[in-house]
Amino acid sequence: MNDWPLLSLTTFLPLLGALFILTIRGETEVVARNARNVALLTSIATFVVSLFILAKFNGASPDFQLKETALWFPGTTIAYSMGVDGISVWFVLLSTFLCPICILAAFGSVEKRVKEYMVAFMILETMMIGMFCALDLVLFYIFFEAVLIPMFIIIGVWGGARRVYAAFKFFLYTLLGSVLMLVAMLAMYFDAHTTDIPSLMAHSFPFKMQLWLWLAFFASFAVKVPMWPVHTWLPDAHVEAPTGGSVILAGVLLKMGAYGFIRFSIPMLPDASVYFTPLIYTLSIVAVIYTSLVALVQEDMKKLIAYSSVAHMGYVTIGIFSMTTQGVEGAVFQMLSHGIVASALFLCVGVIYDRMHTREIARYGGLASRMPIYAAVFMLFTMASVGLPGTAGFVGEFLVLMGVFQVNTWVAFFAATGLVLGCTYMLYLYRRVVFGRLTREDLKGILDMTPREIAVFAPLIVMTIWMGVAPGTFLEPMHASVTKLISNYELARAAHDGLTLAAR
Amino acid sequence: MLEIGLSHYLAVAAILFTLGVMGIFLNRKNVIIIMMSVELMLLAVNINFVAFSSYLNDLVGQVFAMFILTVAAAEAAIGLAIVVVFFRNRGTIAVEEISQLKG
Amino acid sequence: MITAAVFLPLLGAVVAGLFGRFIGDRGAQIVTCSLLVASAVLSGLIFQKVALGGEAQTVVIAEWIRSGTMAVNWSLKVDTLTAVMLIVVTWVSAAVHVYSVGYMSHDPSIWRFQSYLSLFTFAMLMLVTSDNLVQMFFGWEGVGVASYLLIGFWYEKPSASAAAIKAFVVNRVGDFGFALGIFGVYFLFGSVGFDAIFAAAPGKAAATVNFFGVEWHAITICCLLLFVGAMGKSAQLGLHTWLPDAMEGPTPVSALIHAATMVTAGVFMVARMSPLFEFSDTALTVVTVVGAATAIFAATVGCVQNDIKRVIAYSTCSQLGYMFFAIGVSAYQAAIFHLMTHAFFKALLFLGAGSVIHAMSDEQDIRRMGGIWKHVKVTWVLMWIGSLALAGIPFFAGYYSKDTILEAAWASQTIAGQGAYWLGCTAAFLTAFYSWRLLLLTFHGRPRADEHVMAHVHESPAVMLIPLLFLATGALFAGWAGYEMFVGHHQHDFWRSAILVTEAHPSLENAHHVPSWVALLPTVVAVSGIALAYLFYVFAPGLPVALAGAFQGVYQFLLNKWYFDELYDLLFVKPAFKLGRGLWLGGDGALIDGVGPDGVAAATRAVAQKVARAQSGYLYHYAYAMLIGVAAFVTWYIFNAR
Amino acid sequence: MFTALIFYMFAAIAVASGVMVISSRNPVHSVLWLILAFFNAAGLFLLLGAEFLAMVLVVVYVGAVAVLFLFVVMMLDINTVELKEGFLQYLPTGALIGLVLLVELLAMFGGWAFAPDVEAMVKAPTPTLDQASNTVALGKLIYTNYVYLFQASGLVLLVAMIGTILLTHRKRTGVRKQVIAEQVNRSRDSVEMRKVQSGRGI
Amino acid sequence: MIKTLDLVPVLPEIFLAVAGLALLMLGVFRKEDSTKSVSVLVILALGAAMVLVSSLGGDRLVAFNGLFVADRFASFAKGLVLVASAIATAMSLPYLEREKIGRFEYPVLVLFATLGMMMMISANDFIALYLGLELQSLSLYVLAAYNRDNARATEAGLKYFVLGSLASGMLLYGISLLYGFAGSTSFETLANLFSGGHEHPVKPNMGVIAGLVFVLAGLCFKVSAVPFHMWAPDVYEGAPTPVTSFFAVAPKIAALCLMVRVMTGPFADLVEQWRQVVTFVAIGSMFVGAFAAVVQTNIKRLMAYSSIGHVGFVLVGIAAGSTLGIQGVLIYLAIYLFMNVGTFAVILSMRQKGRMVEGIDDLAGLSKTHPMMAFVMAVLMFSMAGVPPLAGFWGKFYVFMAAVEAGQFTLAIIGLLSSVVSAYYYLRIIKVMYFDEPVEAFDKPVGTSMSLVMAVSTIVILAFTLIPAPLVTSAKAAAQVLFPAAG
Repeated sequence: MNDWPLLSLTTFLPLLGALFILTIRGETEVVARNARNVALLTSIATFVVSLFILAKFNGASPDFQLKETALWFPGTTIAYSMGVDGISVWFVLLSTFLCPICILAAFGSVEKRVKEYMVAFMILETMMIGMFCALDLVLFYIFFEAVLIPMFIIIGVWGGARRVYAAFKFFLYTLLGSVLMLVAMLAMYFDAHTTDIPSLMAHSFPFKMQLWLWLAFFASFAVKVPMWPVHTWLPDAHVEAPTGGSVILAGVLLKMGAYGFIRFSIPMLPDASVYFTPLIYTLSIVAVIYTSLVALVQEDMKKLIAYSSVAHMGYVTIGIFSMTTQGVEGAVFQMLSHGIVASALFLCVGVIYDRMHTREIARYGGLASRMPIYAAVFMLFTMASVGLPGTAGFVGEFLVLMGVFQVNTWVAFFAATGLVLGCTYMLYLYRRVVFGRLTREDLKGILDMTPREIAVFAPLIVMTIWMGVAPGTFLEPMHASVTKLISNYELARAAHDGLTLAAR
Repeated sequence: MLEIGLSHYLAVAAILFTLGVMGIFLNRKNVIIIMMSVELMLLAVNINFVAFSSYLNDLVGQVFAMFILTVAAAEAAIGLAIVVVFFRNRGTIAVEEISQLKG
Repeated sequence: MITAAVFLPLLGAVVAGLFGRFIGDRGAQIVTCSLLVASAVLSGLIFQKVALGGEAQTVVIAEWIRSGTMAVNWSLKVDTLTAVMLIVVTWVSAAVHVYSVGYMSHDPSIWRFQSYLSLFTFAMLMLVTSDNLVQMFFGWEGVGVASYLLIGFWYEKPSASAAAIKAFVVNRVGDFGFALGIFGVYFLFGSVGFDAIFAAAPGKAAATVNFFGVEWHAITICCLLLFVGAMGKSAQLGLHTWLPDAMEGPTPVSALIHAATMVTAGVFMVARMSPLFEFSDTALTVVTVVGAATAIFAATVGCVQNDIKRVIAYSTCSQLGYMFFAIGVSAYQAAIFHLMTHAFFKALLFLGAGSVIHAMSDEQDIRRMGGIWKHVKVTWVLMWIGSLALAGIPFFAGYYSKDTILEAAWASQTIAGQGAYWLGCTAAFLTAFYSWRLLLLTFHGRPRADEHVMAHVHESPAVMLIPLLFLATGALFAGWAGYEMFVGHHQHDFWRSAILVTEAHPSLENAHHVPSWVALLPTVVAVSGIALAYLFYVFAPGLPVALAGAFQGVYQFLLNKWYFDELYDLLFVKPAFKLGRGLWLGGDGALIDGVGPDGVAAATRAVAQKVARAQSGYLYHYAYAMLIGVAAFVTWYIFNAR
Repeated sequence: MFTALIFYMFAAIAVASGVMVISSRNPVHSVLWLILAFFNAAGLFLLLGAEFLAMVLVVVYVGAVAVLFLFVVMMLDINTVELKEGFLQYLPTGALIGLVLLVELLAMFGGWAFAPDVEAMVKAPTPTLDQASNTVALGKLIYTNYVYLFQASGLVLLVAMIGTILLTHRKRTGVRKQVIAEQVNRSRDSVEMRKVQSGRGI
Repeated sequence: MIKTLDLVPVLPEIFLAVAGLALLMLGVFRKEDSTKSVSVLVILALGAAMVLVSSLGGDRLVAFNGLFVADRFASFAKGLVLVASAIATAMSLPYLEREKIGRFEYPVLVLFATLGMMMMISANDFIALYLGLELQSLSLYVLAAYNRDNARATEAGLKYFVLGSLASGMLLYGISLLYGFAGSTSFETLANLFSGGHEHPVKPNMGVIAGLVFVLAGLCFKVSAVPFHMWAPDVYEGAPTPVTSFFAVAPKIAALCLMVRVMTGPFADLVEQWRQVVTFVAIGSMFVGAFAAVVQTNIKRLMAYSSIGHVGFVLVGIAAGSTLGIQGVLIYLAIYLFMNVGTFAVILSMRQKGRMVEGIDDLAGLSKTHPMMAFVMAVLMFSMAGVPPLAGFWGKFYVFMAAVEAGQFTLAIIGLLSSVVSAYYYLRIIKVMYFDEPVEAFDKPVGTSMSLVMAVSTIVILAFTLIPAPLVTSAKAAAQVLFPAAG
């Protein structure tokens, strides 16, 4: 597999699966079964192929690797250009890892229009992977936006009661953010005369322009992350989406914004990033505290977890903009771990939602006695979510805080309050759902997890513990890239400072 | 004032043109009067063209005016045909009644 | 060997936890108990080799986190301090494991319980064997979780799960400080490994640093932050509220976690960080003050509690205060010594209380006990031993350690140390008083339980009594056996480099040369405390009631634990919920959504309707619009002609 | 002097008729005013030396288009309606805007300037009268340089024809049409003679 | 004076005119109803004209004494118009037959309208422009009122006619002013006048500017740009659906291309002047297109507002006034063409129990009853909303790229924000199709021509992102001929 276009293969394999599913005809039942199986197999195959990416990836090198380039739009520099570095490779893997799980999770919960669901999901997977691989500004934007289409459909068709509202909110909110980014990208193109991401990283933009560009990118990424106060689409989208949709939303889509910050804002607009760091810090801290408090009073399980996602992503943005090795690596790691843990939590909600068809916390209680395995699994992920050392959640959070403490102690202080608040709402949720006496009649017959569900959770459990105990596996390959990111950033900063000094 | 120049003709044309335009939106009674207003506008244009043609010593203006006349005639025919079919359908050509389609 | 000692409990936890339903309750008990006993034996060997043999060593297992210049390993560092802790943890834990076999015999999910216990032990061992702050944090949080799980073990009881959450959250508040402390240490020393920190500490003795916008003495701020963590875990005044509630857990849990091991983690941590604390007099003073305050506070509250376990819990709290002010006066050795003796006798007391509760059909209120000593003689005797040790009656374990602490406090010759001495003595008086109040009300006097319960009062089975006996041995002899090594003349050979005490803080040295009244006073007050208890509850039972009536305010104040819970509820819990609801409905709902998406959507709709209404269907409107357009453009150019 | 007088007469009448066209209450009157306006415009054309166009205006416009208007107005038999309030309601603003536009136009016509050396731009200079009459000159242009447009205008007229027929032509049942071929081909025996008694029908 | 060679560039037009006349005769003299055969022949004729257009090559050819010009730009635009007309004719036929209103004049009128459009596109003189425009417009007036027994159709025709005449009048008035200034109506002469082609560029006086404004107003009416757009919704709704589908594409493309030619030809050097108007009109169009559509319930009316919005986006490209801008315009138009015919193919298939329906709500649950049709519609709607990777995005991308290149950030941002608002109503259609429960299924079968159009347009929309080069390069080549100086 030496000169295979591995990245393209990974990206478009799911699309191929989608096309294949489209050709399935016959009885509804048969179609559903075949569609499920094809989707599962395709996504697993994609995951396997993506493992080859990892195998071929040289973690010691900070460069973009496995590059593929092809002419695309003649007359412009827009090219089909793919490649991964130590940061993006993990997001590719995260995407390919979560997709089979989501599909497997959908086996029991998606009953109607299975074929369409699987097609939408496969398309979604392609778009996500492509976005993380893209090395061209426009190509990135294409994938970045295209994700909206399948997600809109998934929320809208298979979602809950207020699915239409949620789908529209999700779509328009994020679209609004990203159109401004498009303008910024075009402006960058005319300033740098290239859309190649590595070249853009080497280009230095005038300071005034950086400020505007930064704000435009911020408009897009902040919505995606989501940062306070543009986070309100998230609870709605999460709550209404079907389980698989929530998982992907939390697991991958939220990472797109933060990934954007790492890929664009910081390396390309370093001076503006410095300029706006206080803004990011403030919003992130507000996010951590505000959304944690809001999560505390939620009555809907998914909403609670959704709000917790906002808080967790607050750490990510803080870490990224701390611009310390620990901060950035922690942020990336936090994204990965949040991808696993929040996904798992949504799946946990999905398990009981599939049984009881309600997400209202008050409708549950005392599940531990009927569903011990479920209780244990849920407990593990609750703990991971609150950042228990030894689980995935800890490493990222800890590194982020450590990183930011080096540059701003107050930020670290306020962000660390999330440690307390986070465990409060999560444990409060756990207590209300799992603990207590099982009194409700309709819960008395509830069954514990099926083997399929256990199979869904098993890889997540393994990953959660693996990431917590041996995070080196994941941190090691990103060292070089992060170091390069930071040193380039420092260089650009030094150049800028030199200029301003000279100007004086 | 007594020396008639280009501006005089242009002024007449401008007045007629304005009359035509105003005739279109001030009229509520009869759509045919609107069409007559259009004819007034075209007349104004023609005066413009002919006046320019004359003062420029260039025949193209007159050629243009002639084609305008031709087209205006064709337009009038079509317009009146449409008015007739409208009248057949609705039994009126009052401008205020031509408002089924809106929003 | 070290690795085995640490990881055997984990193995037990995993086996019992994952396969509990296959190997059954009995299987889980056998696995966990035997593995823990093995671990305990290994710990003994390690103690002998490391503490007595002087072979401190560090075993690196694997890399954990490496990011930039921060590198953290999974590693086991064993020096004397650790070895002592190993002994305490594994031995008490082994005892509790075995005890639980009997105590929990009627519980439906025994394997789960055993698994949790082993898990806790593992986390605790990771904590004490850590060679860096992060791994310590791992153990720190790990024991927190295990404690959470065990407190909430009877999850069907709302009070239990509430207590579990409370324990976890309050601990998290401490961890918040601990984490910041770690960051500060890293900021200061560029490392989180103990060896590196300790090596660099003297060089940074005078360094200052700007944290939170204030210029601090660097080491002080780090120490204070770390100490916040210790306060949380060790239930010091302010962050103590979780400990009494934690008694909702099964009694073996209280014995293991909330008396012998976990709560002492804070003490251990500060002792571990002695090379840092030694450079900050301010931090030490704070530790002293907090410790002393806790000691007296908890003792006062303990006097009026009626739940047998809560009394002991407050006693624990108070004893932890002793340990801290010992540390505050740089008598780390004494603190650890007390930690060890306390582990034995407090575990003994708890397990004994458990035995009583077991005997009384799960009754915990001492007002409904009494007169059962005849039925549970062994337990009664053992409780006496425990109480004697606790009260610091000479030749029992507590006597050695507690007296040393008080002497050291007096010998520190600081105001805080002196104050701590006097408070400590008062607390010792109260300790003796409430211990005997408990003993007398529980075992002596006239039975106050109903006959039905009384009929069932029985001695515990052997599987419960053997661990009790084992602990009682400790309570009897640990002080005597350890005195020389821990705080006596051999202490330097014993501790070696595990604990650093600078020349500036010779309190422990001086403790051996205090005036004799200083050394005697604790014993005297203890005895008088016992006497007062006899007076109140044997000779004049009406007196306490009268007193409580006379000083109703004070009584209520104490009974309600100084209103800490109410205060926190008012200050934090209720506002948090209120604020959360406000932010959700008002902030997210009305403000952000109302002005943002929903507002924009509504505005769009309104505009759309206006625009659509402009499309009136009337020809003249359309023509009008065109005319206006043209006129406007022409006018625009006339007035903007260039 | 005389030319000026003539100009003012034509211009005044044309403008006045224009006003009457849009303000007359009776559409038939409007058409008649329109015809008057055309006549006077033709007079202006003559003043400008565009005799062919003047003629066309009278013949084609007055003769054909205006009469067509008249036909339709009469055919549709529209009642004359009182001016509705809407007229007055819109009159002020409408008139104001119209006036603004007019003033702007007049202002720029006040000193109309040709482009510099505009003579060089002229493509078809008007021949002097001794070379060719206006009609001849126009004809020469239309059939040579502007034949493309000539053909195109033919197509426009064709489309107008198709359109008008398409829209208004109806095959009516019950309408007797003259079919000449039928009449011519009628055979003798198609006619039958009958004696009809007076006072009674067939 | 006329050489034979001169006719070569006009061959497609001559062919179409002759074919039109021939077909007219065919229709008249055939006894039975000849709608179908004439339609097919018209499509063939349009196809043949297409072949002729493409065989002309790309060189700039001038005919008829400079009145007519054929170049790459014209070929590109004509290609689009011919495709649009052919598809529109093909889509009309089943409708006309079903509704029993088929008359052979219909395809012939379409043909003549197309001819008019081609003349507009190739116009190199204002007189030629006017005649082409009128040939087109008169045909369209008739087509709008084609269903003469329908009150709404005739109302549509009447409105279109009256306002169209008004617009023509304005256009002519503007032309007369320009003529009065320059003494010529030729594009080249005017261009020379305003550029350095003369000794020194002429500074335009107010008369010229007023003329420019009036011409722009006339053209804006034809492309239905705000504030000259108000006829469009009424006409789109009232006219018979196939006519609407024709209106939405061919005349619009032709008029926009005409506008491009006028703005970059005679007025190339007045860009600073006309850009202000075009920018305003573009913003207005995008705004109205985005907002007014939000509350519509009739899908044809919605499409009218949608097309107003699209015109706004195209105008953004024109306002840039650069090669890139015009390239963007052409790419946009090509994509717009396929998006619209595809959508109208769906709209034309909206029949319940043999009756046409036009409500957006009638699409409810389409994804269940007609999954493929719903899919097509969804793709088209996402594309119209400008969501990548669908082709519609690229149209917007190019015009906004041009705007940014020209430094018009405000315009770009306003445009993109309005595209977000417009995304709302496109999504609403998808929502109705996918999220709502079906009320009543549409009749089957859909018909081969409709299916074909849907399939082709969907494939084009989907495939553009994969293979953009052919369209992009040819659009660039076409745009470049308008800027000879830029090379």
